[in-house]
Amino acid sequence: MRIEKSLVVKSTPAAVWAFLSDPHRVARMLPGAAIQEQIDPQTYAGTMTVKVGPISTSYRGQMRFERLDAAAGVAELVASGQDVRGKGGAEVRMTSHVVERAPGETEVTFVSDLNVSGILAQMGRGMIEQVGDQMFQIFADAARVELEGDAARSGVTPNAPGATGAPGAPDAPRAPGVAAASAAEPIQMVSFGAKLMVGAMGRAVRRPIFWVVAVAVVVMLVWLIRR
Amino acid sequence: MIPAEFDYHAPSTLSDAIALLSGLGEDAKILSGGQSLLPLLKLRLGQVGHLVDLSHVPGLEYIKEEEGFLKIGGATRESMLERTPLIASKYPILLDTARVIADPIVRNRATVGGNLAHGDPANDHPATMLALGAAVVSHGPKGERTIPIAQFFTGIFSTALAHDEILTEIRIPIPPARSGGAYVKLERKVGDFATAGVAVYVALGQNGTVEQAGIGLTNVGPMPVKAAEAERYLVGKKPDAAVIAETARLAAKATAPTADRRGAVDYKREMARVLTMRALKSALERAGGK
Amino acid sequence: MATHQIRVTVNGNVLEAEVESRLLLVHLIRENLRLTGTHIGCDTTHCGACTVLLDGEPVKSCTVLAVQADGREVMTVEGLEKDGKLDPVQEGFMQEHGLQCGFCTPGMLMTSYALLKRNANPTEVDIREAISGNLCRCTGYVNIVKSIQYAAAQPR
Amino acid sequence: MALKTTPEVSGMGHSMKRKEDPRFIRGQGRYVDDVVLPGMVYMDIVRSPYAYAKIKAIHTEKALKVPGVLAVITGETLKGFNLHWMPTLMSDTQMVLPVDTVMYQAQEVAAVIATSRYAAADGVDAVEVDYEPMKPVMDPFKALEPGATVLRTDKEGKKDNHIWHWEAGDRADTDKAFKEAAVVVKQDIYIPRIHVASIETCGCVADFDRTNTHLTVYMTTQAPHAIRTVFALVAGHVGLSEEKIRIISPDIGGGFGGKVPVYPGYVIAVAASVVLGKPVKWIEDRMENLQADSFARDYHMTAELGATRDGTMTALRIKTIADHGYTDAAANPSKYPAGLFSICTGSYDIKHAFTEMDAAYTNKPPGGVAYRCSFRVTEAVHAIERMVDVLAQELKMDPAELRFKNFIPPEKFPYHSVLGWEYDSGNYPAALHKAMDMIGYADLRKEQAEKRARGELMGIGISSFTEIVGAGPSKDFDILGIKMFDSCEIRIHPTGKAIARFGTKSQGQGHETTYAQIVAEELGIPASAVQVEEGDTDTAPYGLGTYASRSTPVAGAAGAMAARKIREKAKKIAAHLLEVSEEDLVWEVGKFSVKGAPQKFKTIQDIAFAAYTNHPQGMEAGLEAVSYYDPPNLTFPFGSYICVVDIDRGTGAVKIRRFVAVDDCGNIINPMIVDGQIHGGLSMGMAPSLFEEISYDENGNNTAGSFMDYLMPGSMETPNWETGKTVTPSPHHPLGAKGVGESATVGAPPAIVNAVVDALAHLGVRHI
Repeated sequence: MRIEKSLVVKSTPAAVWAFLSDPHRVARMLPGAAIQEQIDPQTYAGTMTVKVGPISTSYRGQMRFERLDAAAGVAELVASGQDVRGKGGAEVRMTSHVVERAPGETEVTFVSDLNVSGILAQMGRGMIEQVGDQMFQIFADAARVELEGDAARSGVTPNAPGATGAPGAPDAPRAPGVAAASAAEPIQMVSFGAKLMVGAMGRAVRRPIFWVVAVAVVVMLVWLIRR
Repeated sequence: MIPAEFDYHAPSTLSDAIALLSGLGEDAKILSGGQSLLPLLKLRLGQVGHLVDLSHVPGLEYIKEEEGFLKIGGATRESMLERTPLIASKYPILLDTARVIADPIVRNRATVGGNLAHGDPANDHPATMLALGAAVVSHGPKGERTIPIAQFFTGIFSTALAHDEILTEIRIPIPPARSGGAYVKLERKVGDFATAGVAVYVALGQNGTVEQAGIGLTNVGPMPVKAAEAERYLVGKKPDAAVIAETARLAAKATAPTADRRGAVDYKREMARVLTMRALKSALERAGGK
Repeated sequence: MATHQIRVTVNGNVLEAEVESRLLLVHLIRENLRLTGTHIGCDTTHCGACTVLLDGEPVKSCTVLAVQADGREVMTVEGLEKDGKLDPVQEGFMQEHGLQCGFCTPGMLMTSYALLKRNANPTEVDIREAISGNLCRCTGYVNIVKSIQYAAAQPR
Repeated sequence: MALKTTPEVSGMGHSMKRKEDPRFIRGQGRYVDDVVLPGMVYMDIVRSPYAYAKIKAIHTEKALKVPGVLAVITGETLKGFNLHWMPTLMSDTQMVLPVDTVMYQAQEVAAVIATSRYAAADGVDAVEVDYEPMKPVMDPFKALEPGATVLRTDKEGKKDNHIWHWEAGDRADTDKAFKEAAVVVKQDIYIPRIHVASIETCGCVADFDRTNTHLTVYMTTQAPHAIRTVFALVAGHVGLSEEKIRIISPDIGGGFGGKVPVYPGYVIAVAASVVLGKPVKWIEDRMENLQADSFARDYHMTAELGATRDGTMTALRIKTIADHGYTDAAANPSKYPAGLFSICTGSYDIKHAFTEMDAAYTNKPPGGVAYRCSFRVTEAVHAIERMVDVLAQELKMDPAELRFKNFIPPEKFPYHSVLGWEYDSGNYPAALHKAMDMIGYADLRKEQAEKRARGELMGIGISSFTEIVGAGPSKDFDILGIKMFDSCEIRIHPTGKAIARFGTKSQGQGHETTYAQIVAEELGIPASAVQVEEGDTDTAPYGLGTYASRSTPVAGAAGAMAARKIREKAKKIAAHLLEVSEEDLVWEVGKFSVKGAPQKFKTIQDIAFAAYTNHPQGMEAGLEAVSYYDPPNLTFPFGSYICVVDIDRGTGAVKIRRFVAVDDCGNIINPMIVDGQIHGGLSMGMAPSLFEEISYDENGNNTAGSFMDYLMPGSMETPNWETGKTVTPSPHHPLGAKGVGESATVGAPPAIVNAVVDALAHLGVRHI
C-alpha cells in the first residue's frame, strides 16, 4: 500500500538532507532499531523491534539507498526485513523529497510503498496503520528535536507544524506505547524505512455482501439526504 | 496453538503481586481474566517470561456504591456486571457494555479491569468509562494512585500504568437524578470487536438542558476516543433533534478510524455519527428527558 | 520448565497432577485425564467446543491454564450423566435432533446445562444468547434451541 | 408417502431418533484427535508467511535442539523418496513440501516431529527459514494477462497461468438467440472464496508397522477407500501396497467437502511414520485449517439473460474466470473440470444456452472443493437465480410471476436441458406456490410498499433452484479413473439382526440411522437391529465416499439393492420352509406369506435362522449380499425459498426476518434428519451471503485466517428457519429418493441476495 507523510521543520534543506542521508542519525530517532553493519556504501544491515503492548516483533534485514540526489533533494531507499521468528516480513520502497518552504523552514515529504506479509498483516485489523502513524509521530518529533535543537525541546513547537499523524497520537517523543525503547536512547535502528515496515497497510478486500450492503446503503442515503 | 514457555505465579496478596511484578521486571505480565492475553500468547504474537495471576488475590471482585462512587473491583468479571441488580437498575450503560463484550462464556472469565488495562482501542469499557468520567485506581510499588480515565489511555495497547502497577478499582461518580447513559455497538456478529461503538452519558437540569455530557467511542482511532468537542457543544443545550444531530456530527469528527474488514474509513465515521445519535437518544430517554 | 503441583476435582473425582505452567486446561482434560468429550475447535475463544464448567460456570478451556484450575471444580460432558441417568439436556439433544456431527455437542451441552441451572425457564432469546459463544456448523441452531427448551420442560 | 412400516420397524418416513446420538451426547464419540496409540509422537508444521517466495535455506539446527524434538522433515527429505510432489484429483500436481519455492501463504514448509504437541510447537518456532519474497499474483484476471508472472515454472514449457478452458452448449446458436432477444440483461457476479470450516479441523494418526510393512491411517476423510488407493498410487514406489494400507475414518466432526482432498499434512505424517517407525499424530489448528485447506467458490462470472418483452426467457450465456490457486486440486469428477456448472439453466425452460470458463493459477491455496455443495452447483444456481431477478427488475415484473412463466412445466419431465442434462422429475410451480402460501407473499408485498413509502428498507427474495446430485453414472463419472458407484454389503445374522456396511462415510448426516431405515424398509428388520458401519477400508466395501449429496442417491440405493438381493434368497428359503413354490409367495414388510393363505408365512427372522440352520440342499448357507450401485442418472432435488430481510437505514445491517424453505427431495427416509439437513444447509447458505469470506490483500495475506475474521454465524445471527416439503419421487432411484444434504446451501444464497437487492431496488440497486 501507499503511505504519504510529511514533516515540516525549522531548519535548512541542507541540514535536513544531511540528516536524512545519514542512516546512523536517522536510526537514533527510531525506537527499537539498531544498525549492525554497513555492507557497502549504500547498504546497511540491522534489526528492529517493534513492541505494541504485549505484541512484539523483531525484524532483521537490510536497507539500501537506491538514489541519493542531493541537488534535487530526493532520496529513494528500499528496506526489507524478515521477522526473526519466521512469522512474516515487510518491504518498503520510500522516496523522500526535501523542499524549502520558507527561509529556515523545510518540508520533507515521504511517499512509501509498503508490503507486509505474515501474521501481523493478517491479524493486525487496521492496527498496523495506527502503529505506523504513532511511530511516524515519534520519529517526526524526535527529528524535529534533532534538527531544531533547543527550541523544540522546550516545547515551543510541540505539535505544530506537526506531522500528519493520527489525532490522539502522543505528541512527545517520550510517548509510551509504540516502542519499548524511547527515541532518546542512543542506539538502534535499521533504517528510516524499517519503521514503516510495520507502518500502514490497506486491504483491498471484497467483503461479504452484508458489508457491501452496509456501505452501499449508507453512502446512498448520505447522497440522497444531501441531494 | 500452544504458548511458548513461561512461568506462572499465583500470589495471594496484592503486595506479593506487586513485589513479584517489580522483581521480575518487564518480562512479567499480569494475568487477569486472560481472555485477550492467552490467545495472544497462544498465537505467539507475544511472549512473556512470567505470568502473575491475580485470581488468588482476595478482594478484587466487587461492585458497590460507596463514598459517592460506584466502585468496581479490578478483577470483577463481566458476567458479574451482567447479573448485579444494581447495575441493571441504576447503571444500564454498564449493562449495555458488558453484554456486548465477546460472548457470554468469555464474559465468565473476562474482567472489567483487564478490559481497560489491555489498552485495546477495540475494547468496549474504555468508551463507557470515558463517557462516565470514571477514574482508575492502581496499586504499585509506590502505593496507590487514582488516574482519571481521560489520562489513562496513552497509545495503542498502552496505558498510564507502569508494568508493576495493578489496576485494582474503577470508580464511577454516582449519577445524579435525571441522568442516563447508553452504549451502542455495531458488530458484525456476536463476539466481534466493534465496527464502531459509542457510549453517551448525560445529566439533565431541571429545565431539561444538558448539564453534564460524556461521549466515548470504540475502535475508531488508535486509542479510545473521547469526543470532547461534542461534549462541550451538548452541555447547556436543550437536546432537540438538531442538537442531537450536531452532537453526533461532532463526535464523528473526533474519530480517526482505519480501514479494515469492518469497513472503510468513511463508513466507520458515518457509523460513529449514527451510533452517537442512537446512544444519545437512548441516554436522554433513560435520563427522563425523552 | 516451570511446573506446578495441582489438585483439581473433575466430575467429582479429585485428581493431582504436576503440570507445566503453560499447559492449557483443555489439554489437561483431554490428554492427561483422557476425557476426550471436550473438543478443540478454534483456539481463539470463538467456537466454544472446549466449553467446560469451572466452579459451575462455563469457560472455554482452551483459554484457561490448567494451573488456574488448581483447587477448583471442573465438570465436563462426561460428568453430565449421573448414576446411569442422562441429564435432561442430553435427553433434549437426542429427542430434538440437536446434533449432527456431534463435535460441538459437548460444549453446547455444558453451556445449556449451566444456563438451566441459572434460569430454569429461559425464553428463546435467553437460550440463543446463552449459546451465542458456541458455534455449530451442522444444525443451524433451530433444533439446538428446541433441545434446550425440551430440557427446560422436564420436571426437576 | 404412506408409511409401510410400524414405528417399531422404522423404515422409510419415520422420524427415528438417531442411533449415533447416545455416544455423542455422552462425549464418547471417537474423533481422530481422540486416537492415542502406544509410542505415538506429534507433528506440527512450519508454514510460509509469504504468498510467493524462494526458499533460500531452512535452518533446522535450533529446532533439533528443542527438548522432545525428534526430527524435522523438509522438502529435501521427501525428495529423497520422490514424495515431495503428489498428483491432485484433477491431474495437476501439488507440493507435499517445497524444495525451493512457496506458492501461497501458510503453505507447508517443513514438519517437526516431537514427543508432545508442546515440544512440536516449540520446534516449529525454532525452525528458521530464509525466504526471498516475490510479488505474488493474486488476481485471476491479471494472472491471465499476457506478461503476467508465470507461476508454475515447475511445468515444463508452461508460459502462462491458464489451466484449462471448458465450455458447454452451442455458442453460435446462443449468440443468435441473444441477437434476436428483445431484452438482454447482463451482470457481473462474484462468488467469493469461502471455507467449510467444519468445527473439527483436519488431522490424522499415521501408524506404520515396519515389521509387517502395514500402514494404518486414522484420518478425517469423507472418502476413505479412494484415499487408500491414492496412497497406494502415490507411495507404491516406497513399498506401500494397497492390501497393507488401512484407512479408518472414525467419527468425523463435519466435512462439507473440506475433508475430501489429500492434504500435504496427511502425506507428511505418513512419511514421518514410515521414517520413524512410530505412530505420528497431526492435527491442524483453526488458522491452518482456514489458511491452507481447500477453499470453495471463487468464481468471477459474467452472466447474460435474454428474454422476450413479455418475460419468456430465451437465452443464457455465462462466462467465468475460476481462481484455482496455485494448483488445480479441485474435487470434481474427472470429466468435469467445472463440476456440474452446466446445470446453470436451472429450473427454467431456456432453449439456448452457452457457458464457458477459464481457470487460472494464482498465489492462493489450491482447492475448488465443495462448501456443502455438489460440484459447483451453488455457483450455477446463484448465477441463474440472480439473473432471473435482474431480468424481473428490468421488465418491472414480479420475480415470482417471472419464475412461474418460465418454469419447466411438470408434464415435461423427464426434461432434457439444452446443456445436456436429463432432469429426472420435478414440479417447480407447486414448490413455489407452497412457499408463497407459507410466507404470505401477497401481504409481504403490500407491507413492503407501505414501508417504502415511509422510507424503510424491506426486501423479499425468491430462489427456485434445481440441484443435481448423486454422482454418478459410470459412463460419465469417475474420480482418478475410479467410477463413481457406491456400495453396500448386508449380512443377516441367524437371529435376524443385521450388519450393513457402506462405502460412504457420515460426517453428521446420520447414516447409522437412515441406512438402517433403508434396510428396515426393504427387509422388515427393525432399524434398531441393523448395525451400520462405514469408514474402515478393511471391512467396508469399496465406495467413493460421502460428498455432493451422493450417499442416499448412490449408497442408499446400493443398500436397497443389496437388501433386495437378500430378499430374493430369502424367498427361496421361505418357499423351502413353507413348502410352496416361489411364485406362490408374496412379500409384505418383514415376511413372506402364501398367496391366499396369509396365516401361512415366514418372517425374515425365521428365514434368517433357517439360512444358517435349515437351508435348502444345494443352496449356500448364510444370508448376505453386496451391491455396487451404478446410478442410471443423477437425481434433481429442487425447492423454492423465500427470504424477507429488513435493512437498518442507519448502519446498513441486514436482518433476516423470515425464511421459508420448501424442499422436494423425493421420498424421504427420515423427516427429522431431512429437516436437520435443511436447517444446516440454510445456515451454510446464509453464511457466505452475509458473513464469511476468505480474502487476501495484494501481498497475498489471508485476511480471514482465524475465526476472529472468518465470521461463522452463531445462534444470534441465524434466524429460525421454516421448512416445508413437496414430494416428487425420483423415477429411477430404487426408493424414489434424492440427495438433500446440500440443497439448502445451494438454494439459500440467491434468495438472501435477491431479498437484499429487492430492499434497495427502488433506489436503483440491481446487484450486490
